[in-house]
Order: sequence, then structure tokens, then C-alpha cells
Amino acid sequence: MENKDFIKPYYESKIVESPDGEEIKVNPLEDYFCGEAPKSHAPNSNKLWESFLNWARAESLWVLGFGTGCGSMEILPLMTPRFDAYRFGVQMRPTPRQSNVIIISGYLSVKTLKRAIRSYEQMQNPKYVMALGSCTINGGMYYDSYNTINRLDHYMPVDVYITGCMPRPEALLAGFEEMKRLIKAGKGEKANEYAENFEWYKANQKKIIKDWNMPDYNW
Amino acid sequence: MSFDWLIKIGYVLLGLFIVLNYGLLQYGVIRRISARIGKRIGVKVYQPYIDLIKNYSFRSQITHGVMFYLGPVFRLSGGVGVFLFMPLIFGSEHFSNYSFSGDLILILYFLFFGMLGMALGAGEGGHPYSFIGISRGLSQFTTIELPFTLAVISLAIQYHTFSITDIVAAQQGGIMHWTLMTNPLATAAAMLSFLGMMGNSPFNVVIAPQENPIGPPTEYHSTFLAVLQTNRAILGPVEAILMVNLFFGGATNWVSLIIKSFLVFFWPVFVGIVFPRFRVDQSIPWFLKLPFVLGILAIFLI
Amino acid sequence: MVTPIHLVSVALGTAFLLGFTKDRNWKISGGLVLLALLLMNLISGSWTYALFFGDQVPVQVFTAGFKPPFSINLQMGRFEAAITLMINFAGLLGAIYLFDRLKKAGRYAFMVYMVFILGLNVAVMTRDLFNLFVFMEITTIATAGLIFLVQTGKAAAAGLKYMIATSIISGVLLIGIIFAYSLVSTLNLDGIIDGGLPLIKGGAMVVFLILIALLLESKPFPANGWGLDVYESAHPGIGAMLSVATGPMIAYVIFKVLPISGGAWNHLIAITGIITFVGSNFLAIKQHNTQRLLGYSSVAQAGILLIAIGLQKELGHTFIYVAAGLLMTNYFAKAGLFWLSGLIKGESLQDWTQLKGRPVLLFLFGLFVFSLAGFPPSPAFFAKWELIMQLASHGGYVWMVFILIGSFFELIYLTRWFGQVIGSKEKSSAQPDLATHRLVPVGIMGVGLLGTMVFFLHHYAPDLAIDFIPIIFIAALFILDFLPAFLKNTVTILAMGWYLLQHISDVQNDTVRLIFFLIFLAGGAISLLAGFSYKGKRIGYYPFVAMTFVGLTGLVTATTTLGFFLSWELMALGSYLLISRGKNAQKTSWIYILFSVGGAYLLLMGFGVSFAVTGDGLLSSLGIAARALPAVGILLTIGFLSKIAAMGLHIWLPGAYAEAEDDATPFIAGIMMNAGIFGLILSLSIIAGHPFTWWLGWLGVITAVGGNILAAFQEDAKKLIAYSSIGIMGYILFALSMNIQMAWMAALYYVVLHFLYKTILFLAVGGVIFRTKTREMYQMGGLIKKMPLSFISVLIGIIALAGIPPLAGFGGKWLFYNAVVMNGWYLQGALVFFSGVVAFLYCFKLISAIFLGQAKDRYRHIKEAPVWYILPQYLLIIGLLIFSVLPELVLQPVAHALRSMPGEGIQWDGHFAQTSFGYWNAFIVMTVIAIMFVILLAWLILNSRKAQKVKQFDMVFAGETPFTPETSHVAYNIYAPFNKALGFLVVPVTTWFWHATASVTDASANHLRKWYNGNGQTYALQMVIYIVMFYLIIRGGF
Amino acid sequence: MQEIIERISKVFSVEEVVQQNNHQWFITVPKKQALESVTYLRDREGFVHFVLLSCADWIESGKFQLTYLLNHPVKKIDLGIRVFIDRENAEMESAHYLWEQIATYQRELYEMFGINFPNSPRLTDPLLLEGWDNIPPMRRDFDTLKYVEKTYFPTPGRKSNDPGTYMKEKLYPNE
Amino acid sequence: MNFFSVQGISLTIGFILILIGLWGILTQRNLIRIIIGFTIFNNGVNLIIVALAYMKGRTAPIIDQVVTRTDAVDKVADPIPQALVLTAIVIGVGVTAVMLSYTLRMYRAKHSLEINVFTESKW
Repeated sequence: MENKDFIKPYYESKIVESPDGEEIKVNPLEDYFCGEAPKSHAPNSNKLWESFLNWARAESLWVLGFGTGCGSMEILPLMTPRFDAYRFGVQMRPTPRQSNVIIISGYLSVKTLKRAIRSYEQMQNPKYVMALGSCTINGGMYYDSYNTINRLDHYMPVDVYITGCMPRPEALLAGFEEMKRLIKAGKGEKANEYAENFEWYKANQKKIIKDWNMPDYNW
Repeated sequence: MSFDWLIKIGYVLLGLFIVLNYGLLQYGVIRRISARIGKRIGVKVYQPYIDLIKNYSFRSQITHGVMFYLGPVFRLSGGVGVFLFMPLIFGSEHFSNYSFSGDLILILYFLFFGMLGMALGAGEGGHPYSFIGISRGLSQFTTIELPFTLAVISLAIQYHTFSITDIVAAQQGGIMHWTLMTNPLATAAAMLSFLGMMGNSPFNVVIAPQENPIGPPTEYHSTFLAVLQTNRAILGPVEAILMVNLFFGGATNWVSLIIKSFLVFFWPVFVGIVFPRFRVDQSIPWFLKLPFVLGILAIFLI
Repeated sequence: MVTPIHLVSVALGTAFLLGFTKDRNWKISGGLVLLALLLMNLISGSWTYALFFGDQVPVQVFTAGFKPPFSINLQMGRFEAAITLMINFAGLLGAIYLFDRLKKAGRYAFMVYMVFILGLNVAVMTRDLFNLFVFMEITTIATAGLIFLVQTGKAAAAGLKYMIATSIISGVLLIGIIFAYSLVSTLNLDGIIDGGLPLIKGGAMVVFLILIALLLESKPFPANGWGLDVYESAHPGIGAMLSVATGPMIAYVIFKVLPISGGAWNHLIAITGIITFVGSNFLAIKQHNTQRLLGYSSVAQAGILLIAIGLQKELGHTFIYVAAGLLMTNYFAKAGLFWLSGLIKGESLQDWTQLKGRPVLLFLFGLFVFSLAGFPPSPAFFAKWELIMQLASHGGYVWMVFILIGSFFELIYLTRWFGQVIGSKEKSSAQPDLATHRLVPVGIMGVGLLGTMVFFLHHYAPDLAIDFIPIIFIAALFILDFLPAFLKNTVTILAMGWYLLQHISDVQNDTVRLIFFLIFLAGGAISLLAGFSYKGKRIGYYPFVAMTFVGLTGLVTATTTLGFFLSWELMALGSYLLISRGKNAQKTSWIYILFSVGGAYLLLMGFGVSFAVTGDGLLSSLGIAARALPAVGILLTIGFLSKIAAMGLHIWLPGAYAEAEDDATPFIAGIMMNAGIFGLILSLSIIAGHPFTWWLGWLGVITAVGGNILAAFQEDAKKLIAYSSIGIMGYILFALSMNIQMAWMAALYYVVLHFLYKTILFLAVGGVIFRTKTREMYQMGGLIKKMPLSFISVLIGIIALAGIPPLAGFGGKWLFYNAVVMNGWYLQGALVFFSGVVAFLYCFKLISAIFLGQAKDRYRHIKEAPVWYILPQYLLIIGLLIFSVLPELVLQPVAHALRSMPGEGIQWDGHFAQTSFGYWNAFIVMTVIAIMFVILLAWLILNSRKAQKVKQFDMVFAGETPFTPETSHVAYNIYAPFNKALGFLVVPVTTWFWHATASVTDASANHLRKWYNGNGQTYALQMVIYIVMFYLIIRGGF
Repeated sequence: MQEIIERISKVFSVEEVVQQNNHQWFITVPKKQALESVTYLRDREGFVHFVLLSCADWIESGKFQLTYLLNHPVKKIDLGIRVFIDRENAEMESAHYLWEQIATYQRELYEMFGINFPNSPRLTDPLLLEGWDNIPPMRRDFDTLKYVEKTYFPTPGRKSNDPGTYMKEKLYPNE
Repeated sequence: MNFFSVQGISLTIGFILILIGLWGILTQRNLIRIIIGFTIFNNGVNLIIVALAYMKGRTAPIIDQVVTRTDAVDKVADPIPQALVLTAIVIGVGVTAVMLSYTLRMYRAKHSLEINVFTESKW
């Protein structure tokens, strides 16, 4: 089937009449969305400055509150007095614009993947992905499901995997520590990797998301 | 050629620097205290610095248009402007900023400058939640200001002046001369208003994180957000300093200024931790009840 | 001089001669009639000229060679000459108008027509009572014959009713006459008057019989059903003759017979007149049939004429002007309207939409209607003015009130009629009958009316003390209306500029006047620039613009109350006509004119009371009057309150502003509204400190709060700004209510600012509407990218409006706080500031719903507003910015002007303003904020200069994308929670009240008019009852 | 409960009655009588709560089995109405007018099994599978594993174990 | 004035006629009867006029052999009312004629002589 068939009616091209009676052709996908491809942003050339900034990024992990699968249940206790992730500079944010970490917390159905990609792309560079549980690594117990992905890193670059089904909050804290270590070591450049291998990622995404009714990159 | 103005600017910038750092630390401390109330350990005291640096260190930004870009500038101008027109230390010529160019009324109205810019910037973001947040904020603000206006008028009757410096001067000479003691009704009305002005719970439906992702600044990120954070770090303490100046005898040195304003600042935080959130149509009548009546009494009983 | 007896001989001779012609020789008979009428006109005309302008003395003509009392004598004095001229002139034009109708009916119709005119002439001239009776009977029979011209059963029935009524009258009259004869042994009027009837036993009864008969002949309310039916059913040409020829005849007959009562009846006649005037106008409200409506109006006009006749002693030497003014207006206008109604196909008022698209006819129609309604410069305006003034000076306040109530009823139906015609969306498909011989009489009547206007203007010129050049300019624009719009626009702007330069020296010494003068003329000229964006001719736009501005200018330059009032009415009329040009403005413009004129009537009463106290009509003596009678000030204040739309009187405003054309709204709202403020300054300065002002202050508070909250709930951009105007008028009213210098300074400062930013806002929004073709804000959105210049205008406008530093609006707030604290109105002040915060709600809504948010598909290719809209905005913005940096440019002169007021002022030290409460340095504030803003902007640019520009749907949407721009644009009813919390403050009580008032009026008029049930017998009974009641009442009174 | 089934048997031709447990029965009715019996149970017998609509694929007999599960909130009993429809061009009368939420169940069945419900609101809108372009995945002739291998980049070398035997081996290696 | 003089009786009858006429006008529904009422009303008025001109022992103001020009002043009654009544009668006839012609027209329009039928124009 052609992808076009899946485009929702309100994103179809249409002709509207302007107040002066002039006819305007509107193609929502082009007119409503920015069509630019993402850019790779090189780190600051000053190493010392860059490592200072990386320290700040590492110590201030703002997590997008995006729960997929069963793992989101394990994220919630992080903020309770028992685990208190705030101590480590981890905070939850409700909007991707202000977050720099997205946690894919478990299996991803195709439908959710689309939203996850969109949210990931709306975050600003540098941004980090944490994948939780077996499902994101090899599909886990849903490896043969008709509608869940098997390997997350084919669709977005993953910085840290946390194994388990499901991992406990302690494991998550350990994951955060690992992520901090990576960032401080200057290895948290996956956002640039995504931009550089954009074609490959997009091809993989488009392979399973058949109703691709959004621009290639969601700004 | 006199270089007085240069020295003046130098002191103003120094004051701004102190207030900014004080504000950031204050937020850290407050967050840590509120974490303790929740039996948590809480963030590091210097976490606001890290967040600020982190936000300035984002490598990419997006913009929805010119007004979106200018919104944070307006906001920060509002905050810094209020600071600039606010006398900080009583008796100190250097830390009176530009308070000689306008009185209390100027500060009251300049508070709106940032609000307006922020609202417009967020509006250009085009996000529905921004509009909802703004409409809630503006609606709520109408009655928040009312008791405060009454308190200010009451002060003007009491001290026969709108000049903050003169109001502070009239309160010198011990705690019994503070407005708190001489005009407790006005103080009460203003402090209740202050709860709303600071936007903490129960009056934080504007940014209501769960139902309405943080309201107006939904679309703001990276450097824009950093500018907004900077503003928050300045405006919060400055508003507290305003209260200190008006009702708590002002301050003759930095130490007493910081202690007093911290305590004033802590008051809405304390209330916010204890009380749940109001809807707009609950908070508007709330301000029209006790605070409003207190304000009217303050006018007629002074 | 030709002896006046030839008026009789010519008419009679022609009537006889017609007997010898043949029906088919209609050219001969018709020509004969026209010739005769022309001759009669010449006779009356020459007498009129000689008596009024020559040194001719009045003459008596004796028939049969005897002197009275043995013979009949005719008198030709000034009144007789004028009235016979009116009759004959109307007769001539009427004959032309009716020519084809008379021709068809044959030579007898011509004959009857001649006899009709003859009867009228003689009835006017005769000094013999019985002769009077005879000729009135002849007139009646001739009229009955003329009613036959319309061959319908309806007309026949009306004619019979007419005959029944007049027969009863004639019986009564005859008995009266014969008894008079038996008492004083003469039938000569002078003899009877000398005979002192009332002193003789039974004389009072005789007087009663004669006068009640004549009174009934003038169709007094409510015993006048027969007359109305005739008006409705007869041919319009006959209706016109009844109204404009028979009417003056009866009035004059009453006038000349009245002295037989020795003055005892004067007030009775006047009371009858006022009952008729009020009652007929009241019932006319519910009429839909044109001729019947005109009939009611004619009866009412006769009533007000009776008032003048009855009160001639009180009126003194002004009686002649009052009577002439009323008579002439009714004469020209009513004849014109009746004849016009003959052109229209159909009887209903709606059918008059046939006039649409015919500017000349519309002009005549409007001229007639507004003259009747008493708008300047119609003679009726001056007549009513004079009447009110003289009544007031004789303590006749009750009379005054009732006359104004009656006039108001009259206004209701006349303006509604006019509004229906020009405002109705559908045009009647029928074509009016435009035969030349029918058009010409109408045109001549129009010209006659204009000529009378000129005469009256000329006569009242000393009292008016106004400049006539602007009025001539209006007339010129009417004549030149066929020119293209841009030319007229240029001419108007240049004329305003020229006038400003010429006359600025007149007001230079009075800062308050100077401010308003500049706002009205300079501001007006700037706001008119927007008119260049319109193409075509825009017929019927510029004359009214000019009228409005002439009125406004006149307000400032007027030195007399008459001049002021004339300007006020002129402005009201001009702006009404402008508003009614809007597409859906029919109802709102009507409400507007009603409130406007209602307010104006209060002014009239105020001026009347002032005249009563001081006896002169100078504006400067109002203060003296108010010291004696504060009612002067209070009446004036309430009158002006309706113009500034204080809460309770505000319902006209939003609709009127919203429906006016987009380039008319700025000067109606931003500029004309200041007229009300100017008035308030006038009226409040004379009652400063009166306890009434305390209430006024509260009214200001309510207006400010109510207006602003209502503004926040509007979806229509223009309505939003309109309600915001109400709010700001509330501030100003509040400030003016305080009798201290600071408050008045604040008020005047606000006047200037309000003019600036409201004009900016209306122009900007008008430009946007010009492009988007909608006023609903939620249908716009995201226009900032397409219309950045308009956005900046609106932004600056709302920052100024909200009073946010550093723009000039803050100055107003600062002055306000000082004034409130100085005056001790703390609670009120706080509430006004509450309303100021509410202003943020609508300011944000205005800018965000239009310019921010989601751009709609329809407006994807929209262009920036036309340059002629942008240019005036930026001119005004420059002004606003100058005042923002240097507010002392306004405040220092104002302070100087107000130095005599109590309370302290501002101490200036360079840019530094100081009061005993606070201080403010606009210059430094602006500088500091500007520098800081630039630095911070630079800081942000440094940090995020490479930001990616994205489009409207690139936003976080919980992982989704928005569906359509419409569903993602939050602009409709965004203050719903606010409404839920405080909406109870703005339940439309006022609207309910006025609706209820209107419904009660409407329903009672509808109910009362059932009194005229159409049965001739009932009418006869009503007359009998009227006679009996009248008798009983005067017996009680004698 | 028995009385209900008796009463309903008098009106409709009930083919098979199965008692699952003390408070759950299933009856089978012909396709034509299915919705009538559901309506009857709702309006006459007080089964006012609709629990679910489900489907089972009897590929061997070429039938789909639909189950309308109803609940009697007062007596606290469930009654399932089973209907067999043809697998080829599967189509069933829409019941959304009885309970609005049935429309959603019908959307699901359309998506997962390809059963058509004419006139059901928003029937063809995707519920879970946006952009599905294969045969409906819950049909038993859909080979899931093959589809996954083709589509989802399965991890090379991944082994699957039967959880029972694997855990037994791990936990009790000696048994 | 003696009530039982000729003048008094005439005046009384005149007023009674007026009242009868009025009664007829106000109560009768038939147009013709109403017009008759008017005629009676007019006659009453005319009678009053004549009665007022009555002077005891004098004759009609007609100058002929009996009353010569010279003694007219003493012998004839007041001539003016006599003249007036002639005019009034003429006018009355005219009015009646017009009314009757209207009645004719109305009857043609609606085939009725009831006055309460002709109420098309009202209110």
C-alpha cells in the first residue's frame, strides 16, 4: 500500500478561499511543518570548557516523563524518599523541549514508537536515550509479537541499556550513574550520531511505520 | 566629565550579581528544605547553577518567530528592571539603584512588563497550553493584585508617601516601628497577596505541571529557558525585598536584607507545601474574601 | 398692491370658468387652474414681501361697502399674508403633483380643488366669525370631495368618518357663533373680542363652544381618529394638503379666535397641544403604514404648534420664531414626505427601501425626516430651542419635560424609519414612480426647507456665535458628493488642517480647549488618512464626516449655549449617519441616536434651567446658574454621561462602534468620544464639590470595572475595544468627579492618551479587518508574520493602555494613585485599579487572538494592512512615544490651566516630577529600560543566534501533532474560568432594563392605539366625550 | 439463572448452554437472533452492563466465534452470548446502538480479525495498528514469527526457551 | 328669557332636536339613519339660530309693501341670523349630499350599510 493512503484527512492538500476570493492551495505537511533535516552540532573546540559543560549536562539530567510499557512503573518510585533521584540531579520534565533524557521504558509498539521518535526529535541537542529492560534490547518476551519492535537502536541511538525484565529502581539509578560517566567522558554525542546517520534511521523507522504522516524530522 | 554614573553602574551590576547568586542559592536551599519536609534528601544546594549552565549549554535551539525570541528578553527586562528601580539597602547610596527615578507605583506596574512580554512570547509559540496557562495567570492576577493595591494605598495613607525609601526610613528604629506592627492589617493583606504573586501552590494552576505541561513556557527551552530561569532567580528575591522594604523595616545591610527576604520568601513556599492547588475560579473568590476585606479594613482603620 | 379680495375672485372665477370647459380639454382647464394658483401665489407673495420687507401696513378689505359689524371684512396682515402664501404655494405644487390624478377625474375635480384652496384662503383672512364658519365648511366639503380622488372603499369610509366628525364640529361651532352673536350682537371678530364675552353671563359657554369646535378641527389627541384615517386613506397629495395647508389654516384660525376668551383659554389650548403632541407621537411608534405614520406626525406637529399658540404670552417676541419654525418645518418636510410616499409603491414603511441607490431622493428623505425630528439646522430645532428656553425662564419646567418626552417619541419612529430604509439589507424589488411632475414639487420643498434653514441660521447667528464656513463646507460636500472618494478625503483633511491653523489662535489661551481642539482636528485629520484605502465614490460618507467634525469643532469654539447645543446635535447626527452606513448597523445606530438625543435633551433642559436663572445664553454664565441651581450642572452631567457611555447608559456603544465602517470607527471612538469628556469638564467644573459628584465617582468606578470585565469576554475585536473605551471613560469620569487638581490633570492626561492609543488600536484592528473581512478574533490568529507593522502598533497601543512603564500610559496611573490618595477615595481608587488589571485580560486577548497562535489557511497569503491604515498609526505612535519620554509636554500646560483648582500640583525639576506623595522621572525610566532591554537582547542573541526557525505545527503536542490550526488556536472564550468566578459582576442588568423599558413602551403604544378602532361612530362618540370631559374639567378649573 | 435460560430458550433457539462457573454461563444462539437476544437480556432480564465483545478464530471449521458478555449487576452473574459467523467475508450486524462502547470493540475486531460491522461508527479508523498493511494479525493464518523476522530486525543468535523447563533446570538442576 | 315664550319653546325644541340627532348619530348602525340623524341635528341647530333672531311682534326681515325701508328697523326681526340660517341650510344640504354620495360608494364597495363594517383603516 502507498503511504499516502494513511495520511489523515486533515493533512491532505486542500484548497481554501482567501477573504479576497483568491484560491489558496494548502499542503499541510509542507506548510505547517519545518522541512529541514537535523544538523550535527560539533562540541566546543575548547576541551576544558566542553568538559565543564559536560559536567553540567551530566549533573542536570532532565528526564522526559514519557512512559512506555511496564517500565514506567519503575520510574515513578525514583522520585520517592526511598530512592530520591533528585540527589543525582535527575528531574522529571513534562515537555521534551526542556528535557535532555528520554527513557524508553520497555517494549515499544509501532504506534508508540512513532510518538517516541517524535518526542525524541523535539528534544534539543545534546540529548540522551536510556533504554530499559530486555524488550528494548532484543524484544524480550515480545520478540515474536506482530507489533512490537525488537531492537531499539535501529530506530534511535541509545546511550545506556539497562537489563532486566523489569529492572529495579536501583538499576535505574545505576544506569543514571553510568550515563553521567559517559557524558562526562565526552561520549554522550549520540544526538550527533543520529543526525549523521539520519538516512539509515529514517529508513528503518519508515520500514515499520507505514502511515508516515509527518515530516521526516519533527522540530 | 564626571564618572559618577560609571561608578553607579558598577554598583548596580554588583548588586545585581549578588541578588542573582542569592536568588539561585535561595532556590536551592528552598528546594532542599521542601525535600526534607517530604523526607527526601533533595537536590544539591547548587543544583540551580548546574541547571542554568546546562540550559545555556544546549547546542541547538528553535524559534517560532520574533516575538517568541523577544519574550524571554521582555521577561528578564521586567525582572532586572524591577531590581533596578528597587532600593536594596537603606542608607546606602550605592545600593539604592535607580530608585530615584520612580516610586512604588512604578515598581508595581513594571512587574507587568515581564508578564506581558512572556505572555506574548509564549503566545507566538502557538501552543494551546501556553494560551491556557496565560489566561489562567491573567485571570488569577486580577484579584491577586487587589489586596496588594489596598495595602499600598493604606501605606500611602500611613506614611503619606509612595517613595519606598521614605517608607523604609519611617520604619527605622526597632521592630515596633515596622509596618508589621504599626499597620498589621495592611501587612496581612499584602502577605496574602504575596502568596499569589509568587505563584506557588495553591496558586500555581498557571503552570500546573500535570494537567497542562508547565503552562506558558511549554515551548521554551535551552537558552530561552535559561533566560527565564535567570529572571526567576532575580525577580523572586526582588519581590521579597519589596515586601521587606514595605512591611518589615527594610534593611540597612546585606545580612539583614538576606535574612529578612529569605524569611519572607519562605512564607509562600511553606504555604505551598502544605496546601493543595486551587482552580482559577476558586482562587479568584478566595482573594476577594479574607485578603480583600483585610485590605479594606487596612484602609479604613489606619 | 393687488387687493387681497382678488385671492377670492381669482379662485372663485376660475372655479366658475371651469364649468364652461369640457373634460377632454384638460389642457385648458388644467392650465387655467395652474395659472390661477400662480396668480394667487403672486398676490400672497407680493403682500408677504411688502408686509415683511416693505413698509406696507396691514389692510382690511370690506365687502359690500359697509364697515363691520355690518359686513364681512377680510384682513391682510403679516400672518395672513404668510399663511395664505404657504397655502397657495402648497396649492400650486400640490396641483402639479396631483395633476394627472385631477385630470383623470375631470374638470369637476379641478373645480373642487380650486374651491378647497379658496376656502382655506378666506378662512385665514376673514375677520367674520360666521364667514369663517362658512368657509371652513366649504373647505371641509371640498376636502371630502378630494378624498374621493382615491376610488377605494377605504377612502370612502375615511371620507364619511371625516364628514361625520366635521358635521358635529360645525354644529357645535354654529351654535357657539349664533350665541355669540346674540350676546354681543356682532359677528366681527374684533367686535366680539372687544365685547368681552367671558364677562357676560353665558359668555364663557359660548367661548367654550366656539373654541372647542375649532380645537376639535385641529384633531386633538385622542379625539382624532377620523383625521388619521383620512391621512391614511386619502391620496398622498391630499394628505399633504391636509397637513400643510389645512393644518396651518386651523392653527391660525385658533390663533385669531383665541383672544375672544380674554386669555383664559391660552393655557388650555397649550395643554391640549401637549397632550396631542405627546400622545400622537407615542402612538406613532407602532405604525407601519407610511401615510398613517405621517398623519400621526402631522397631528403631533399641530399639537406642538398649539403649545406655541397657547403660550404666546410667555414666548413674547420669540413667539413668531417659534411658530414660524415649527410651521415651516412641518410645511416643507411633511409635504415632501407625503409627496415622496406617493412615489413609493406600497404603503408599508419597509417599501421605502426602494429609495436605496438614489442618493438625491435619499438625501431629501433624510433632510425631511431629520428636520422633523428637530436636528439642526432645521427651523424646528431653533423653534424648540426657543420654546424650551422661554418656557424655562417662565418656570415652565413641566412643559419642558413633556415637550421633550414628546419629541423623543417622535425621534423614535422617525429615526427607526430612516434606519430601516438605509440599513435594511434587502432592497425592495419595486421601482418608485419617478414622474417629473411629482419629483419637482418634492425637490422644491427640499430647497424651500434648506432656504428656511439658511434664514433661521442667519437669524440666530448672533446667538449661535459660530463660524459658518464649516457649515458651508458641509453643504459643499453634499453637492460635490459625486467626486471620487480620495479627492473628497483630501479636501476634507486639507480643510481640517486649514481650519486648525486658522483658528488655533482662538483657543490658544485656554489649554483645555486647545487640547480638545487639537484632538478633534489634528487627530481627526490623521485618522481620516485611513480613508484613502477605499476606492470608488463612497457617496454619503464625507458630508457626514464633515458634519461630525464641524460639530466637534463647534463644541470647542462655542461660546453660547445655543452654539454648543447646535454643534452637539450636529455631531450626533453626523456620527449617527456614519454609523448607520455599516452593514448590520440598523439596530445599533438607532439605539445610538436615541441615547445620543436623549442625552442631548437633558442638556437642553440644563441649558434651559441656566437660561431661566441668568437670562443669557452664554456658556460662561452656566457657572453662575449652577451656583444658584445645581440642577443645571446635574442635568448637563447626566446628559454628557450618555455620550461617554457610563454604565447604565452604555448599551449603545459597543454595537455602534463595532458596526461602523472600519475607518470610521477610529474617529468615532477615539475622537468623538472625547466630546462627552469635554462636556463633562464643562459641567463638572460648575458643580465641583457638590455631593452629587461622590455618586458620580462611584458611577465611574462601576463603569471602569464593568466596561473592562465585559471587554474581556468579547470575541469581536471592535466590540472589545469599544468596551475598553467604556472602561477608560469610567476612569476619566472617576477622575473628573474628584475636585482636585491632580485628578483633573490625570483625567486630561488620559484624554490625550486615550485618544492616541484608542485611535491607534482601532486603526490597526481596522486595517486587519480590512484584510481579513471578519471581526471575530478567534477566526484570525498568527497574523504577526503577515502583518508585523500592525502587530507593533497594537503592542504599543496595549502597553500604553495597560499603563505599563515606560510608555506614557504609566503616567496616567501614577497621577491617578496620587489623586486617589490625595482625595481620600481609597476604596474607589483600589477598585479602579482592579479594573486596570482586568484590562490586561482583554489587552492580551486582543493581541494574542489576532496576531499570535495558529495562522489559518484562509489568511496564508494575506498582506499587511494598507499603507493608509499604517501611516496614521505610526504618526500617532510617534506622538505617543514623545509623550512617553516627555510627559511634561502635556502635564505642564494642563497644570497651568488647572492652577485655580484646589489641591496640590506637580513640582517639576527638569524631567523629574514630584508630588508630596511620590516622584517619577519618565525620561530616566525610559532610558534605563531601553538600555537594559538592548543589553539583554544582545545577550540572548549571543547565546541563541543560530536558532532554527520552525513553522506553526512544530510544537510539542504530547507526542502527537495538532490536527488543524482552528482546533489548536485557543482564542474563543479563553476567560471562561474568570467568567465563572466573576461573571456575576457583569450580568446584563442594564440591557434587561432598557429592553424592558422598550417593550413596555412598545406594548403600551400598541395597546393604546387600539383606541382608534376605525369605526366612525366610535370616533363621533369620542368627540362627544372629549367635549363633555373638556367642559367638566374646565368647569372644575374655572 | 436456570430460569433465565429457560425463559430465553422459549423465545430464542438456544443451541448450547455452558456453565463456566457459579456465576458465568454461555449460551450459543444463531447469528440472526444474536442481537435480539442481547437486547432481550438487556431490556427484560436486567443484564444492563455490557462487559466485552470478543472473538475466537475456529479456523478448522471456518468460523469466527463472537461472544457478547453481559453482566447482571444485581444478581452478579455473567451471561455470554456466543454467535458463530462465517470466516469468509466475515460480517456481523453492528450493536453499537445498544451500548455506545461496543463500537470500540467492533473497531478492534475489524482491525484484528477483519470482521466487518456495517454502520458501526469510525469502524475503519485504526485503533492500535496504524498503517497495518497485512492480513489482520489475530487471524490464525497470519504467521507472526515470519512477519517479525521480516520486519523487526530480530537479534541474531537470540535463543528462546520454554520458561517452564528452563526455570526448572535453573532452579532445581538436580531433579 | 321666558321659557314658555315662543323663543324659549323654539330654543328648547332646537336643543331637543340636536340631542335626538346626536342620539341617532351615536346609536344607529345604519349609515342612512346616521345621515338622517345629522339632518335632524342640523335642523335643531338651524332652529336655534332662527329662534335667537326672534323678536316679539316683529316680522320677517323682508322689505316689501308691508315693511318699508324706513320702518324696517322697528318692524323686522334681526335679519342677520335669518341670513345665516339660509347659508347654514345650504351648507347642511351640501354636507348631506356629500355624505350620501359617500354612502353610495361605500355600499358599492362592500354591499353593506352597517357602519362598523367600514373599519379598514384603524389603529
